[in-house]
Formats: sequence, structure tokens, C-alpha cells
Amino acid sequence: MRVDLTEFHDELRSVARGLLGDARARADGAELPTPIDWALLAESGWVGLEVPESLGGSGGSFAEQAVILHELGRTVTMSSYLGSAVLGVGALALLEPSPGRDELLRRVTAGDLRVAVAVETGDDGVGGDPAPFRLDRAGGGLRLDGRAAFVPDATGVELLVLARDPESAFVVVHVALDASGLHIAEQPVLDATRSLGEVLADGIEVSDSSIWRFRSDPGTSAQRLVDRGALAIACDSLGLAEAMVEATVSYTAERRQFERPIGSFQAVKHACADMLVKVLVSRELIDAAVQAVAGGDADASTAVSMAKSYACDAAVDVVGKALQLHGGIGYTWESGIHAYLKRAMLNRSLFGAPAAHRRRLAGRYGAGPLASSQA
Amino acid sequence: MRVDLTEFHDELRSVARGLLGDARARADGAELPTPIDWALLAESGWVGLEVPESLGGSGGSFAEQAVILHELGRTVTMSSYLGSAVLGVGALALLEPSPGRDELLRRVTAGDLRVAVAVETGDDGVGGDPAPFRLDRAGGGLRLDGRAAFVPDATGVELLVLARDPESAFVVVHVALDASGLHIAEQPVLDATRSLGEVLADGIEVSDSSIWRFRSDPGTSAQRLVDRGALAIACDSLGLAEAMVEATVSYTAERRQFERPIGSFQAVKHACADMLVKVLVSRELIDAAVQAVAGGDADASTAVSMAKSYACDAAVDVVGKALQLHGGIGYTWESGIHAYLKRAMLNRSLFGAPAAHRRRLAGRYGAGPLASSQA
Amino acid sequence: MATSDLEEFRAEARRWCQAHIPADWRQTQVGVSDEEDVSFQKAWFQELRKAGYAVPHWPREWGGGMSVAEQIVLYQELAAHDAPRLVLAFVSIHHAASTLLAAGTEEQRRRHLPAILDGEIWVQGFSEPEAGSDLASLRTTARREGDAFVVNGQKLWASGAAHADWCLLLARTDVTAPKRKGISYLLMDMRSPGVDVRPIRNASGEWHFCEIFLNDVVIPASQLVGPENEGWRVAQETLSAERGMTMLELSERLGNAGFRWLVEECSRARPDGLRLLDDALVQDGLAALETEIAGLRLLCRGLVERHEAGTAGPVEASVVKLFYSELLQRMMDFGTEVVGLAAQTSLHKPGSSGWESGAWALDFIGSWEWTIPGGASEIQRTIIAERGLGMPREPEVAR
Amino acid sequence: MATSDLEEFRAEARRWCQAHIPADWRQTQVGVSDEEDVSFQKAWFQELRKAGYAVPHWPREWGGGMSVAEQIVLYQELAAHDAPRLVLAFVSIHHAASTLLAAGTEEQRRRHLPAILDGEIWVQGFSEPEAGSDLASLRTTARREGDAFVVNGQKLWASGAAHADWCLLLARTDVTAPKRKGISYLLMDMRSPGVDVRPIRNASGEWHFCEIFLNDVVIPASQLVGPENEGWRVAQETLSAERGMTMLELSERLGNAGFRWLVEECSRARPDGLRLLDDALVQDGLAALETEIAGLRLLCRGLVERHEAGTAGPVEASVVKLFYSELLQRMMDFGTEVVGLAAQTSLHKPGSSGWESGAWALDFIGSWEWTIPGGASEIQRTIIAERGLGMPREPEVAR
Repeated sequence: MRVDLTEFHDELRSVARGLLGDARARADGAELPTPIDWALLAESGWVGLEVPESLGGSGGSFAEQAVILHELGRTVTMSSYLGSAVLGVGALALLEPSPGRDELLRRVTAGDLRVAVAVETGDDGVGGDPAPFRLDRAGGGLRLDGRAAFVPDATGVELLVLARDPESAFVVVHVALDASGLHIAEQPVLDATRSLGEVLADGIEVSDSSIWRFRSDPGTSAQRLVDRGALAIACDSLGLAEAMVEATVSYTAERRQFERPIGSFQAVKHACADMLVKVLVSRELIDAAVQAVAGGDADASTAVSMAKSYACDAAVDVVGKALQLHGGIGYTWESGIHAYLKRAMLNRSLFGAPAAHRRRLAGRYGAGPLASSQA
Repeated sequence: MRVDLTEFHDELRSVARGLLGDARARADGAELPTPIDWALLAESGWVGLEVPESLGGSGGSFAEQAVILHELGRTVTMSSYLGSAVLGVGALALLEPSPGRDELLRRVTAGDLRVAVAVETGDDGVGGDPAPFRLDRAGGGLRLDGRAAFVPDATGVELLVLARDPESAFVVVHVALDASGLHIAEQPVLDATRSLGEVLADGIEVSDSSIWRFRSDPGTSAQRLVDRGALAIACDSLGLAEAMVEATVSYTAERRQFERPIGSFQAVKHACADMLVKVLVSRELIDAAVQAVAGGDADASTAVSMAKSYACDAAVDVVGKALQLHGGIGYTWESGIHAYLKRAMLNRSLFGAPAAHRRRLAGRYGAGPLASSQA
Repeated sequence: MATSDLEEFRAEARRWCQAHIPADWRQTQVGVSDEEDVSFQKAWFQELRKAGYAVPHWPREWGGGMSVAEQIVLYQELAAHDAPRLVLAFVSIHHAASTLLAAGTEEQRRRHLPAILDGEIWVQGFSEPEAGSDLASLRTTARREGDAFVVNGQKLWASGAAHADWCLLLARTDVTAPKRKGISYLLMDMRSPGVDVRPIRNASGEWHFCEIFLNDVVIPASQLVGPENEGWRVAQETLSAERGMTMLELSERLGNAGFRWLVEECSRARPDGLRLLDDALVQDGLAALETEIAGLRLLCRGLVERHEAGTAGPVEASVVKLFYSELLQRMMDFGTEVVGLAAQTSLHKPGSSGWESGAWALDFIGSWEWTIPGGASEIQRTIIAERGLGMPREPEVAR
Repeated sequence: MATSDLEEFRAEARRWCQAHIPADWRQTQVGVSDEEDVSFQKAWFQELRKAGYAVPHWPREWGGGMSVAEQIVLYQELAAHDAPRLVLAFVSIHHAASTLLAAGTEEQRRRHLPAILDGEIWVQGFSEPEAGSDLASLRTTARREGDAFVVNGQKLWASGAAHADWCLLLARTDVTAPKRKGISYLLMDMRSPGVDVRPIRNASGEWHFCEIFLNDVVIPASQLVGPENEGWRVAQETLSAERGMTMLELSERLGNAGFRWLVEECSRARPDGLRLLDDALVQDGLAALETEIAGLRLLCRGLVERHEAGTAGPVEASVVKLFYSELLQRMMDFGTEVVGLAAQTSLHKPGSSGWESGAWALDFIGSWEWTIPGGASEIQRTIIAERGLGMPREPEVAR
């Protein structure tokens, strides 16, 4: 039986909602989305939620990050939380302690710097190979090669890459930003609230001290890292969808056509009911996956694939329906719904399309009786 | 440009609707569906619609059969029209004239006897091998082996089978009902308005005179035969769906709940509008496929696969929604909607599931630019 | 209850299931007569009763007393081991019992609760031909005459009425009141003179639904439940009270036997050596269904736990009913479609099965038994929107 | 027209397309400035005009005169060869022209039809902020003052108003009449004092929609179309008149360039050597879309032919609009999903494209421009049910 953190999460959520709502209100009217002040997030303790207390964090689990991610989605906040906290802190926490790793973790937690992790964020990362880079012996040392596209928050920060060493084991490599052969470029996408980049390593010379190993089984750890990304995106999509249900209910109660609030029409009501059902089912699947990831369950990947595929599909549908029910107003830039739709679309594709996650689920069917998930 | 037969078709439809409606009314209340009197169909000239005038038919095309099939679907009439007219007459008409073939065609047209054709009615018949039987040389003569399941109207009638001869060319074999090695068994299915059977040939000795060859290219002819079956089923499903839209509109106008006719609720209206749209799209696709098959167009299979996959899928949805909107009454045996649902379900699977037809369509995508269907 | 105790209980329930569930019951129950079906159901009920598994949700004093956590485990294990369902006793142990416990007199409870354990069968007499989803517009009347009510009218969709000893009856005791007022809740002995039961055949060809014709049926006033004219409120409260755990049972069944069969069906080698499971489309469909079922099971579990904690929202039960019924329908449709012609040859489903029996086409038809009654899906959506989301009600109709 | 003549015309149109459609226009029109876009559109219009292809649907005396059969062929060929779309002149050659032809005076026609051929641009001023899908509840007023109307109010969603010379304006001339009465149809010079146009940005980031503020704008009474207070009827008739052929054009485009790109996109080898087309799920989705597009094209063709024959049903145009718009949305959603992350990197679509441009994610967003305006999908379904199926209307709301 797990410790009941409901109250703590409620409090965290309420603080986050207030803070992000204020930030959102200040940013409203800006032509382009403005990233939220990173120092604010760090000071609030949100970056170090999973960092041991000894390194300045609060020693929590992914469950607390999930609360923050949900709120970032609700407000389509632009931040490097995905890159630095979910993947960066997440990767560092999975590694064996070492002076370099500890120092980096401490500084990220304190908000002094940010970090990105170049992993496979496409369909190949789902059950395929999550490491876009490889280390090969060359001369006396090691050289790093590979390319990762669509790396969250990759520009202007410290860089870690997930690689396979010459023995094909997964390791994390800390790459110096001035390394010869490293190319990092912003990759613009339709969703202006996310920053993605391309990382290219073309024969970078790597020293032993910058190759960091996982504490537990490297394969499992590498998969966990990518699963964290997928689940983080699902939490974000749930937040987006939830906000859109609320906005639609509220808009259709006010907006009158044909001498009545449009929310009193059955077609509108039934559409909102369907949106709500999708949000509620998403929430259950995500809560279960968050528990599984936070608890390090062996079948966490299954729960993640269910949550990611369902919630990210559902969010596109829900936001699309919200746009439809807002009518012409919803189609204006000013209403801001476009930002939700674009983020929901990107979320659907990032860290594995729904079909890729369902393929991973289906891979279990051939192999004997299915484990019945009881929990 | 094709001859405009609209008026002739309208008249045929109107006669068929009257006749089948009367027959349906007489059969109402019977515990089990009663097959419609075969003599009546033959006398009405419906069996010989495609038979040359010289053999007692009216020298028309599949377009006239399509009118009858649509009406048989509307009234969920039990008949052996699919086996005897669509496939039987259809197969005979594709064959080289010969005394045996001519005599059989004349007698089927006159209503003296019925005929079934054992072809592949499952997914394998769609772009795969439509012939479930093969002829092999054995001793001095030929022997027939094979098995066909779900053969329409196979019991108690003359039997033709589609086979490959020793050179692998498609032929039609007229099998004597008392032949040693022939086993025909009724295959009960949930839809009690259809009679399907299993035909097993276990080393039947076959004489040269009972092996009949196609007039045109055997491969094309064999495919046409199976395509006729698929399209006939689509016409039937369109009839079913159309009748269910009408029944639902009429029921929901009468039935009152919450102090108003339930048809005045938006949820009911919008569902009916969606049902109508599906019926209208089905109709267009079927009309186009009927023209292509009747005209012997080279790409008729493409039109058939579109019509079959869309209309048979749509019919299950439409009938299911009709059942839902009829509420509890719709779920009673007495309302008769169950007969529509069961027939729509069987139709969806018979002569190729929607996915099998879509697979055939997709087979064209790899092979260079798509022909744009104009005309 | 500590986790270790719960795990011990799970092991115990599992051992019981392994020892007591007849391995071949699905085979033996295909095409059985009505009498055989009833006797199998009654015997299975007594088997469960002996283990203390028949009415786990009742208060301890009446023969139950299992915690919610234990009940969840029990239904998970019964589903995992594909136990026969309690179809015949369903209304007796759920609606009848919860009504008596919540609103009945001590005398009514003493008269009926032990009898239910001994096999007394109940039927629900709520629906009427003209009412449909507008349940409150019922027309059956109960006229007060001295110490009794005299009932006239007609009930419909009374599932299992042909085998019932008693009926939960809603009838109008004040015909002048607005439609949700003036209804009373009565317990009616099905052997009373003037009660005429006629089975009606449903779309699957089965006869479990009945019409009940009521012609001057006399019901003693002592068989009134709750105050006169307050029957609607009583019915609403007891209807929703039980939904959580029965939905949990159904969702566990769908997720265990139901989905397992579908995967097994798709894993079987066809004559050509291929399996449906080798088709990427089938794989994708299965994974989508498994995901939705997982969501359903979590929803049900949450509903039960929040109901127990008193924190369940006003429409959680509607959400579960809507999602379950449409998922069931979609899944059976999928099974029917992928299994294809072979699915059309199963003409009977085993008695005592749940809503998924492996006869995909019949189960598809049966799924409308979920999307239509008990407030059709259309009504559930309106309830979710109005009570759950607070959306504006339909404006009053001008007269 | 005999089939052979039609085939000759097809060959001619095909040759013209091959000779005149710039092969690289999609590349050159990505990210162009507003001015470049307008000048490309105007030049392309004149190119078509020279061939007699700009206004084929107009009467011969005004510069058109093509038979319906020929128009169908023309739009098929333009679509097959992926011609730029006439976006800027759309309202001019369709709504404005058909309104003038159906309800305008001879003088109005002579003033405007030749001008349109020379490049006069029109905008539709029907929608208003408060009206939405309830178009008839418009509030802009036109007060009669001697030989003129004085107009005040605000229009919204006026596509291309920033470049328009003239406006088709609906305004209320009798504020006391019921909402569909008392509206008049006026031709407004966009250079009139008191007309203020402000572009608004849409969800795709484009600026083609405008607000038009009208402040004591004086419109001579000679610019009234049809009788005073009968503007609603005039608008309804001319709106539906043109829909068939423009829908046919759009459906041909969706079926040609649109679907072809999708197949090409799916046929491209990825870095790992695999193609999307090798995935059975993608194949199935493509075949389903191709089938629906085929249905749409046939529906459009039927609508045009039946419209010509005077036998079109009352809701055929609504069916086509509903089906097209939701199919477009589904198809763009599919494209966005299967193309995946790469689809998120197309930040601009080429000017002069149709609703499908190959920038899947942007086109998905753009598809709401079809499901929302001109009677949202919800309204179309109600129209189809009430006028097409004769279902009972919503009861009057009590006040």
C-alpha cells in the first residue's frame, strides 16, 4: 500500500495553479509565447522535486512532477521543464553518484543552469532503441557519433546524451558544449510553446570522466528515461484537455444563439459529456502510470503506453471539439485555443505516436497469458 | 455516355417494392422467416434479368439486378436470389455457350430449377484465389477436390463450382448432385434470412462435358464473378440501411418522451442526419460500382471494393443506431430490427470484410500514380 | 486492512475459485432449458453462499460484512477464474436488499433478507411501455383502500419475472401530483391474484424480459417502502447506491475473460497458418481495447472507493455506465468483425455467462441491453453535462 | 453534348493546364508577402480569363457559357494538374456574380460583371460578432434617408476584406420585424467614408479574416439588390445556387492533389528504409479515405447534375458541406498523425493553395474554417434532419 500523498499533491497543485495562472495572465497579449522565468520554477522547488535532499531537492518521486506537468499543460506554459526537470533531473537521478553528476544535479536543482538530454523522442524510442548515439573506440580514446532530432529544450543548456558504449550498454555522456564535432540547432515547430532542437555528434572525442553509468540495469534505466518523457507528455495533454473542457463549458453557458445559451443545446451538451469522459479515462490511466513509474514497477512501460496513447489521442479530439464549440471565436488567434491544439498535436507525436505505443502493447499478446493488472 | 435507364429502373423498383412488401406482410408473425415463393420471382422476370432474350431472359445487365437486390435488402426477404440469380445466372452468362450451359440457363430463368455456385466467399476471394476447387488428372479422367464454406443457397439445387483446371485456368464445373465424393451441408448462421452451405468435393470424377469454360479471360471472369457477389451484398446492405433510416424517422416522430416527440431532440436528429449521410454516400459508391460492373469496366474491382467496404460497414452502424433510437421496442424480437442487424452483420463479413476490400484498394498505392476515376 | 491481510484473502479466494468453479460449465450450459438454467443458478448461489461470497456487500448481521477492499479482490478473482455470473439472484441481492436496508422496515428486512439467502428471487417492476427512458412518467396506479393498495397497470422489461417470487414495484399513488411526486414504492408478491406475467422475446432470441399485467392486485399497506408518495426518491437513492460494485464486477469480467478470449481467438492459427494476431490492424484494435478496459477498471475502482469514502461525484456512476456500455458494444462489434463468418455460426451463448460469452455476434446484439435501458446513453450524456458539468438545462417547452 | 466532344474538350483543357500552370508555383508561393500573393492571384485570374476558364459558369453574354458537363471536366483537369486556386476572386465570381445575375438590376450587372472580369474584388459582409451560426440575428442597421441608406454596425469573418473593392452587405432595414424579415441586401463600395477594415489573426496565424466597422456609411438606394426587407431571401437563394460547382471543385482537389500527396508522403522511404505505406494500419486508413473521397466526388457530381436538372433535394448542399468538411478534417488529422513529428515542422503553407496544401498540421487547423462557418456542422445536421428527413422541429422555447 502506498503512502497517501493526496493532500500534499493538492497543495502543490493549488500553488502551481496560482503561480502559473498569474504568469499566463502577464504573458497574455504577447505576440509570441514567453518562457516562464526559470528561476521562479527553481525557487518554487519544482525542478528538484525528485532530487535527494542531500543535493538540495525534496526527495520526492515522479508523482510530484506529474502534478506540475499537468498544470503546465493546463496553461500551455512555455518552459524547459520537460528538458531540464523531467529528462535532465530524471536522467541524473538514475545515474551512479559521482562528483560530476552530483555537482550538475545540485546546480540544476538550484536553478543555476539547465540541462537537456538527447534521447530518441520518435516512435523508435518506444520499445526500439532509445539511444541515438554510440561510443566507439578510436585510437586510444572513445568517440561519440549520432544524431537526435526533436530534443526537448536542447539549446543554450548543458548537454547529456544517451548512448551505447562499445559493449552496447547504455550510458549517459556529458558533452562539453564547445566540443569539436557537436552541432546543436533549434528545430522550429508549429507549437511555439515548445523548444526542440537537433543534436548532431560527429566524432566527438570523449573522456572517461564524462561517461556516466546507470545505477541499475542499463537497458531498464534507458527505457525508464524515455518512458518518463512519454508520461510527462501525457500529463501535459491531460492538463490541456481538462482546461479546454472547462473553457468550453463556461463559454457555451455565456454565448447565446437562437435565443438560448448554446450550452443548453443537446448537441453541445453531449459533446461536452464525451469530452469529460475522455478526460476522466485519461486521468485514471495517467494516475496509474504515474504510480507505476514513481514506484519503479516492472510493468511500468505498459501503463505508460496505455496512458500516452489514450490521453494524447483524446487531447487532440477534446481540444478540436472545444475549438468547434467555441465557433468562430475559437478560430481566432486571440482566443488562444490554437495554442492548445498545436501543443496537443505535437504531444501526440512526441515520444511515440499512439500507434507506436499500441504496437508495444500488442507485442505482449503473442507471449503467453496476459498479466492481469490488479494493483 | 450510357443509355439512361432511370425510368425503367424506377418502374422495376416500384413493382418490386409492392410485391415484396405484400409478401413481407403475409410472412409477418411467422416464427421463422419464410422464403419468398421462387416461382413468383421467376414469373416476375427477375431471375432472367441478365439472361439473353434468346434464352427466355430480358437481356439486361447487373444494373437491373441491383434494383431487385436493393429491394430484397429493404424487406430482409429470404430468397435464393443471391445464389441462383446473382451468382448462378451470373456465372452461366460468363461462360461459353454450350448445350448443357444453355439448357441450364433457360431452365433457371424459367424458374424450373435453381442453381448455386461454390466460390470463395471469405476474405481470400478478394484479390486472392476465388476458386476453392481444383481439377487434377487421375487415371484417364479428371477428379475434383476442394471445400467451400458459406456458399449462398447451396442446398437442394443444381451445383456449379469454380475450379482451377490442371493448367491452373479457372473453369466452372457442373457437378451432379449424386456424384460420389460430394457432400453438401447446410451451415446455420445467426441471420435466419440467409441460407448458406458447405460444399465438399472429395475426389469427384468429372467428365469433360461438365467442365465449362469462360468466354473471356478466365482470371478476369472469375474475379468478376466474386465481385458480383460482393456488390450484390452491398446493394442488399444499402437497402437494409435505407429502410432503417425511414423506420427510425417515422418511429421517433410518433414516440413521445419528456412531453415531446423524441425525434425533436437534437441528439436523435443529429444521429438520423449522420445515418442519412452514410446511406447517401453508400448509394453513390454503389451506383458507380453497379455501372462499372454492368459495363464490364476494367477497374470495376476497385469500385466494388469501395462500395462493399463502405456500404457494409455503414449498414451495421446505421442499423445499430436505428436499434438504439427505437429504445426498448427496437430490442424486442417483434420489432424485427434484429433481423436487419443480423443480416447487416453477415453482409459485412460475406464476400470479404471491409478490411479485406480496403487491403485490395491499398494494393494499388505502391504501383505508380493512381488513376483518377473521372467519368 | 493491511496489505498482507488482503493478499492472504486473495490467495484464499483464488484457492476457492480453483476448487469450486466447474471447469466445463461454459460447455455444459450452452443450449440448456430454462429449468436447468434456473437450477444451475440456484445451486451456484448456494455454493457461493457457503463460502460467504454470495452477498459480501451486505451488513455482517445479515450474512455479509466484507470490506470494500476485500470485495474488490473477490470480484477480481471470480472474474480472473471465469466464474458463472449470478444472473437470477442479481436483483434480489442488489436492488432488493439495498432498498430494504436503506428504506425498509425492520420487519420487511427480517421477512426477506434471510429468504433471499435461501433463494427468494426478485424482479424489478419499474419500466412501463409508455415511459421508456422517461421513467418518472409511469402510469401504473396504486389506489389506497383501507389497509391495502389496489394496483392496476402494466410493467415492461421486467427481466426474469417468470421466475420471480417478489417484485419491487413503483406505482402512482397520487395521480394529480407532478410526475416525480406521487409515486410509491411497494413490495409485491408475484403470486398475488391479478398478476399476469408474459415473457417477450428479445433481439437475441431470448425470453428473459417479461411484461407484467397488473389487474386489481391487492398489496397490504405494510408492504410500502418508505413514505407514501416518496417512492421516486427511494428508487433513485437505492439505484445509484449499488451501481459501483456491480460495475466493478462487470469491468473485471470484461478485462479478464472477455479480453483474454478475444486475444485467444485472435491467436488461433487459421487453416492458412496465419493468425489474426499477425495483422497489424488487429493488433492495434486489441491494444486500443485493452487500454480502454484498463481505464474502465480504474474508473470503477475509483468509483467504489470514493463511494465508500463519501466523496463520489454526482455523475460518476453515469460516466461508468456510459463508458462501459459503449465500450462493450465496440468490443463485441470488433470481435464480430475480425472473427468474421465464423462468428456468425455461434447460435447460442452459454447460460450464466456475463455480457461477453465468446459468441461475438450474439454478444454484440446483447450489448444494446446496456446502451438502451437504465437511462439510454443519450440520457446519460445529458445527465453528465447538466449535473456533472453544470451546463444549462433544456429550456422549458412552451405549451 | 456528345461524349466525343466532351473528350475533345478534356484534351484541350489538359493541354492548356500542361502549358500554363507553373510547375514550381507551390515552391515560389511559400511565405510570400501579402502584396505578392494578391498580384499572383490577379495574374492567375487573367491567365484563366484569357482561356475562357475564369468564369465558365457565367452566362455566355457576360463572358461564360460553358455547359455543366464541360465545367465538371474543367475542374477535374485543373485539379488533376494542381492549378493554383482562385482564392481572392472567389466571392466576386461566385456569390457576387450569382447575386447580381439572379436579383440585380441590369444596371448593377453592367456596372460590376465586366469589372469583376477586370479584377474587381468583392467581400461578403454577412456575419456579425453576436450572430454566429444564427446568421439572421444580425444587428447592423441601414436607415433609409432620402435616396440612400445610412449604415451602422459591425461585420466579422469578412475574408479578404483588406483587398476588397466592394462588399455584399446584409443589414437590417426594419428593426421591428421578425428576425428573418426586415433585412436588406446592399452593394457597398469599400472606399465609402465610414468603412474601417481591421484584419484579425486566425488559428493558423493568417490574417485573411477581417472585421469591418461601419460608421454612418452612406449607400445610394440604387445599390439595393432585390426588394427592401427581402434581403434574407435573396441571400439564401444565391448562397445555395453556387454551392454545387464550388464543392465539386473542392472535392476534385481533395481527390487529386490532396490524396495523391498523402500517398506520395506515405511512399517516401524513411531513414530506416521503411515506408509508411508498408504499415497495414496506414494502408487501411488510406483506403478508407480514398473511398470516402470517391463518395464525396460522386455526391458533388450528382448535386451539380441534379441542380442543373432542377431535381436537387432541399438538403443536398448541406449533406455535401457536412461530409466534405468533416472528411477534410479527418484526412488532415490522419496526415498529421502518420507524418508525425515531421508534420510539425511545416510552418507555412503556400499561398494560392486549396484547403489541402501538404502542410498537414496547418491544414488540420485550417479544416475548422470549414466545420465552423457557413452554418456549423451542428446546424447542418439539424437542417438535414428537419428539412431533409422531415423530423419534428425543436419545440418553441417558453419565455
